[in-house]
Amino acid sequence: MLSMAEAGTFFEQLFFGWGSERPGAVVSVIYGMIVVVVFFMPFVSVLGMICIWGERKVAGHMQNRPGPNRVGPFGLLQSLADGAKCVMKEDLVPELGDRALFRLAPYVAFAPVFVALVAIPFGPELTFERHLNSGLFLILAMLSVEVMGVIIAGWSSHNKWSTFGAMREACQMVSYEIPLGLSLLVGVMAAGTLNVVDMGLEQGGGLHTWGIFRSPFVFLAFFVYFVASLAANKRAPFDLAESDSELVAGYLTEYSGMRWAFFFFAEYTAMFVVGGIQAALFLDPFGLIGYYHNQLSADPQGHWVGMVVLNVMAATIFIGKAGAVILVQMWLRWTLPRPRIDQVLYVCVKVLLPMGCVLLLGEALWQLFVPWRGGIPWKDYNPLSWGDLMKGGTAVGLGVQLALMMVGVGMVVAVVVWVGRSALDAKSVKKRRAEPEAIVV
Amino acid sequence: MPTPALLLLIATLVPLVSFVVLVLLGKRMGNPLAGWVATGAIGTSFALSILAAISWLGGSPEWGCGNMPINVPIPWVPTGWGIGPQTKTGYLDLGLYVDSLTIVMFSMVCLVSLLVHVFSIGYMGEDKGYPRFFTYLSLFCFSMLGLVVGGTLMQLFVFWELVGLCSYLLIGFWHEKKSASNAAIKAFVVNRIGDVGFLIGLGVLFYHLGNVTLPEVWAALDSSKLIGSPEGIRVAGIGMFSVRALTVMGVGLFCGAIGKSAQFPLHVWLPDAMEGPTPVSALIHAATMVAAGVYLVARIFPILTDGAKLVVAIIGVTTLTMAALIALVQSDLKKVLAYSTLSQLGYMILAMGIGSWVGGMFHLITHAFFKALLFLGSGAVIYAAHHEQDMKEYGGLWRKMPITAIAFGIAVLAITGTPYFSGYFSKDLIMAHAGAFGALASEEGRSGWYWLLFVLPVVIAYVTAFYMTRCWMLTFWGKPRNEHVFEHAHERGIMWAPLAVLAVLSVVGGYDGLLNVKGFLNAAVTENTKYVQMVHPEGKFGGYESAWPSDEPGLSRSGEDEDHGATEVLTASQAAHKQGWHVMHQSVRWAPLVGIGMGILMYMRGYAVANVLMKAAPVRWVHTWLYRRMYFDELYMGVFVAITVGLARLGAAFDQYVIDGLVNLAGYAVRQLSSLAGLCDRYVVDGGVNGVGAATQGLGALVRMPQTGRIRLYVTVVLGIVAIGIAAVVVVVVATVM
Amino acid sequence: MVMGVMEIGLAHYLVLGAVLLVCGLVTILTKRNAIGILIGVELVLNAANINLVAFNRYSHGVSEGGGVALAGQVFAIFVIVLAAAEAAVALSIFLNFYNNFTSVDVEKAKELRG
Amino acid sequence: MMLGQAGFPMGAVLFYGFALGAGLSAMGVALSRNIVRQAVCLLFALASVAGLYYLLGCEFLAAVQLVVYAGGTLILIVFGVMLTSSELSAKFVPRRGEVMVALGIGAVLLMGLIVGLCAAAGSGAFGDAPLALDRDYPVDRLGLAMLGDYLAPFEVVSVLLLVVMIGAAYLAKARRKGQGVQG
Repeated sequence: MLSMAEAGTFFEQLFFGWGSERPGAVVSVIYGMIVVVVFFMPFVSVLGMICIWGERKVAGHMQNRPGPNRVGPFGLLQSLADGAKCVMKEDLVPELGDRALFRLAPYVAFAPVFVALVAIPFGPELTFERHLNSGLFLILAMLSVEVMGVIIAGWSSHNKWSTFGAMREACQMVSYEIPLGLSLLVGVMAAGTLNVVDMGLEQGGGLHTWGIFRSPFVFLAFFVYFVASLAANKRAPFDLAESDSELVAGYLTEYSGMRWAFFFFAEYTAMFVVGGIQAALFLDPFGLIGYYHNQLSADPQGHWVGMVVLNVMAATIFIGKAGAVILVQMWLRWTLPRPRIDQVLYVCVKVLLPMGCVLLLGEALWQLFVPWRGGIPWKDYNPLSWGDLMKGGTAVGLGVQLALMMVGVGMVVAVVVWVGRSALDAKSVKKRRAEPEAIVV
Repeated sequence: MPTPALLLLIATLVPLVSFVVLVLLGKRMGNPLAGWVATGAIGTSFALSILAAISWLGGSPEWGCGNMPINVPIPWVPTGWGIGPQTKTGYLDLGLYVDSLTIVMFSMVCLVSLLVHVFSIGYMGEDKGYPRFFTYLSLFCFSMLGLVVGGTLMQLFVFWELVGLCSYLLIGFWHEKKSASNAAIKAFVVNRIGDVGFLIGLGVLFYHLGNVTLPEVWAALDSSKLIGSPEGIRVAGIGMFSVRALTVMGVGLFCGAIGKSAQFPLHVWLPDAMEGPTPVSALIHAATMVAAGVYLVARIFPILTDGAKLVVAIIGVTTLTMAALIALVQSDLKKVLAYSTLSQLGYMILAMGIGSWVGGMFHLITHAFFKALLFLGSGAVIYAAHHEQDMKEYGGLWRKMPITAIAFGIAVLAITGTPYFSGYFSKDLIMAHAGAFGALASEEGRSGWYWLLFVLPVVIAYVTAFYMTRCWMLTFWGKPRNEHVFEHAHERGIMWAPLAVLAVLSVVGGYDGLLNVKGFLNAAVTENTKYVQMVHPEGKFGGYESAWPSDEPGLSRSGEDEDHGATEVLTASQAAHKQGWHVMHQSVRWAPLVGIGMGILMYMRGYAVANVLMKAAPVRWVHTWLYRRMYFDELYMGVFVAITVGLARLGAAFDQYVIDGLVNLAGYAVRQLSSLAGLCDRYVVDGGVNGVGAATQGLGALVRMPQTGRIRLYVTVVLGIVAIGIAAVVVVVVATVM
Repeated sequence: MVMGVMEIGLAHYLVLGAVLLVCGLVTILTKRNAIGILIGVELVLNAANINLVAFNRYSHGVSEGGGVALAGQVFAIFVIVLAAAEAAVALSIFLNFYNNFTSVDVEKAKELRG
Repeated sequence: MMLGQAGFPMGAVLFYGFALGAGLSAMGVALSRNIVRQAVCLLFALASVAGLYYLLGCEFLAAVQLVVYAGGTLILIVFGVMLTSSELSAKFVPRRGEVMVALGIGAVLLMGLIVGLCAAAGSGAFGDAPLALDRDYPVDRLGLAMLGDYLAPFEVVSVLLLVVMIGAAYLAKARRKGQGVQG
């Protein structure tokens, strides 16, 4: 009954059931539109709103102020209010600029990112195209097209700040594509597939089977990718295209209203997309869901309700992990100062690029010589049995996985402890300010 | 790789590491440190070799004799060609081969090297080439150890050449001395002559067999298969291997041993090699490298034909006789020792030739100990005597250097075969087997001359005792003949400590119960036989069958064997064996006593008695003949060198008159021809070229007109033509279709 | 031949390729801006690529290993890569040209006139 | 791909959509006088062609087209435009005669090609095989082909890329030297 491999996407099945007859064309088109309208549009809007709210909240807390807190509970509806304001704002178009291109630019910037969502794996079935065998690469392609919108925007504004911003963006984007792609290749090489869903399903099994812990090279590639993705997304500290202290607002200078908002939707969606890639490739997007999913798929008695539940759970885990990455991106934005453009390019060409090359080579050799141990402890193998552990000569691979896992967990714990301590500290400082101790002379 | 082989491999590589380190940093390390680095390296090797021996002895006991040999061939040069009858594997291999013999040799080399290193730290202390010396020593240790663990003849050859190189470098260590650099060159060249023979033998072997791994070679060319098949050996998959080819091959390989072990025709380099520093003489030219020739013969023993063995034996007996006689009269301390070394090597080679495999190798080991001791002792003396080597300047040194004198004396006792010293066991074994060989020849009705192979060694045993005693007496006994030397003489701890160790070894080296060298060697025979039998079960392996048993008949330790012997009827060879031991006991028993006694009597008062004897003319003549080393150098100089130089002069003359004349003639002819061609060029060719140039210019002016330099015009024209062409084609096609 | 309007066959792709080719050629012929010409060249290359891929996909070729033949796609990738290389070199040449003539008008580049 | 299997020729609709996009964009490239608009038109043409690749089942190629062409080459071109136009909106107007000749050549070529194609299609030279649809796109086989059958061209291309990189860097450096303080 649940022959998922034969059937189409989850959405199709959701609409048309699991029967063998295929829907007609008109229905198909309508269905596609409905999926986009019902699922992706709201998703993107909500995502953008939550991200904007989150960013402002993060910024506020990092600067020791509350952030948005008036509109709605915790200021949650602040984004909605902002949106309303944007819609109502006058839509200005510069007189001397290329008016047609000026109008076109936000859509050019937004559309590719939106298309990239097609391949994002929300769940084992919960993705628009399950069988996209070069899905990861397609996402990358879409992200690389996005920059064209920024360039058009900058040029058509007929404004020197905008043009500078666009040039910087072009420069930065073209350069950072390379380490981005290289570091992704390292992860892909470890996963052995470009299919985003497959690579997610393969990672399930425990903390040590996460993609990032597969080998030291993937572990480093994770960070290379993170830095490169920040730059490719023109996120701080690499936000030179819109650096407000130098270029007013860069390519955004002449924009206002809804067009301006579109750029922001594009940016936050792109953040989600790169975060999603990171989660899918490195951070085990589905947790243990993959294991149960495989069991349910193989079980002839399995019920589709179980599949729906699993997919929803997977989506929750995935969005949570991508959200964590986004949170780190925000955190960095409000922490690090902005480098000069030559420093940015130096980091790309002389640091990240060689690192990427070395990691690629290292991972290739690692793949050749060190067997990988996947699977779930106590299910696929008994971790307490030495013979079982050593089966297939995986001791080295497993040992490295575990060691890297400890390093990773240690880092996260350290950060959490550090942040927690600072938070407590801040509270005590606040308290001290509120009730100053008596000065004893 | 099994543990012993791995340990030995590491032990081999340690000196190489030390060599590299010393090459790079030796000069910076300076005087004491460089030596200690090299010593540490060889000490590590020694420790590893002991570990290897322990792990070897602790191996599986099911073979009775200890272990299975470890054979680790390493494919090196693929030579899968089609020439030759057939190639078996098509690889020229390197590799390791570890059996009991390897273990013993390896430990011995490591131990002697270690002691020589320690000694050298003292001996070379004031030399400015100190780091370089230890660099070479490390390289030598690596090479020698590599040779000992070598599992294929190819590896043996490679390291063979390496030790030759080290020998060259170390003989010429004081290259600013003309005699030293001459000696180095001489050693190198003479060795090359032998090595050519080795290479020829190796070539014959590889050509026929396509394999150089020791067990494979043994199995394929097992000499026992020759018995009853006079035309040769049939090797599976290869065809007939004729007796002549086998003998040529065996003698060729033996030529290498002749060169390296300085046997009779090529012995001239070894005495000259004494120009090198004395520790080098002890290590290379007494204990290890020169013994490598014997080692090689031991390794190829199973494939030597009777003819080849006879050659070996004759070379050996010639050398031992000749060298001992020359040693009688030399006055340079190191020269005496060098000729004594030659003589002892002759014993070993003779042993190999007459089938005393165990005896030869046994003597190699014991000889290494006492000869290293003798050389180190002489080194101590020379060091004490301001690098004075002539015994005429010594005398009475025992008062100044008692430890050295005692150690040297022990070594003398050992080499003379005094009972219960190490040389006694090994030398007697060889001579017993020589007697057995003679007896066997008599029984088989062959010529009585075979007995010479027994008689000469026995006589030389007496001579040996005499000249070694002479050496000791002249050096240590009597009155000091040079007060200056005597005053200066002293001893140093770092130099007599190795002597002491070696002295102990010289005493105990021969006992079965202590080092059990003989046991190891017997085990080597058994286990190699069993190993080849296991790898090639198709035929019975009898490569070592022509070797005599090492134990005296009737003295067998196991009572069961004795019972068997009692009831059994003796075969011809058993009877010969028994007789050999018998005649040996009869003849050699008094050699140490007689020789030493005569030596003491004669040299009690220094040169006094000798000088009296020299007054008789025949004695003087013989003395001069022997003192000039039987005029071998002059002979070689007069024959080979003169021929070479003459040929070279002839070539030069031919070059000067014939070749140069032709060249000059050709030059003249070319000049005349070219002046003719010049005329032709000026009028015919130039005219044509100028005409073409003018024509080209005119054409160019015409062609440059449409070339506007505008790229778009070009593209337009090209595309226009294409468009017109396509339009034409379409029109034609449509027209024909319609 | 069964090739209706609604059934896409090889010829459709080839016609599209022809259209792109001609557009590229016209671009090359009419533009005086060197970069414009470069853009035209890219169009021409794309037209070629469409043909390569379409032939590859419609020819149902089977490679030696038994899988689907990939020659067309592989060479399309090569074309794309070479186009990138060509663009890089061309642009650096244009920059030099611009440096010498302060313009990228190809009409000014006629120093090679014979 | 999914939709191509439906009863209704969804593939055809998409094909016409993409083809129309590509064709119109190409015409825009040919007819536009503004170099930046040309570049934008080229972007749409490239994206449409990528869509066509996707329709043809070559999703990897589509991604390559977008990454390398749209994301790399095109940005390089725009970069060149911005570096070389002393006045951003400068236009080099071609002569009317040239335009006419070009359009004439283009029309003849187009007609010739289309007539030839129609003739070839009419004679069944292309066969009537439908599109071969693989569900699982063979990225792995593509990679193996690149490093297997086509290793030699692959290596040659990589060497060429290296040469181009060095050459472009050299040329760009020469420019800076010539320009001196002016830039």
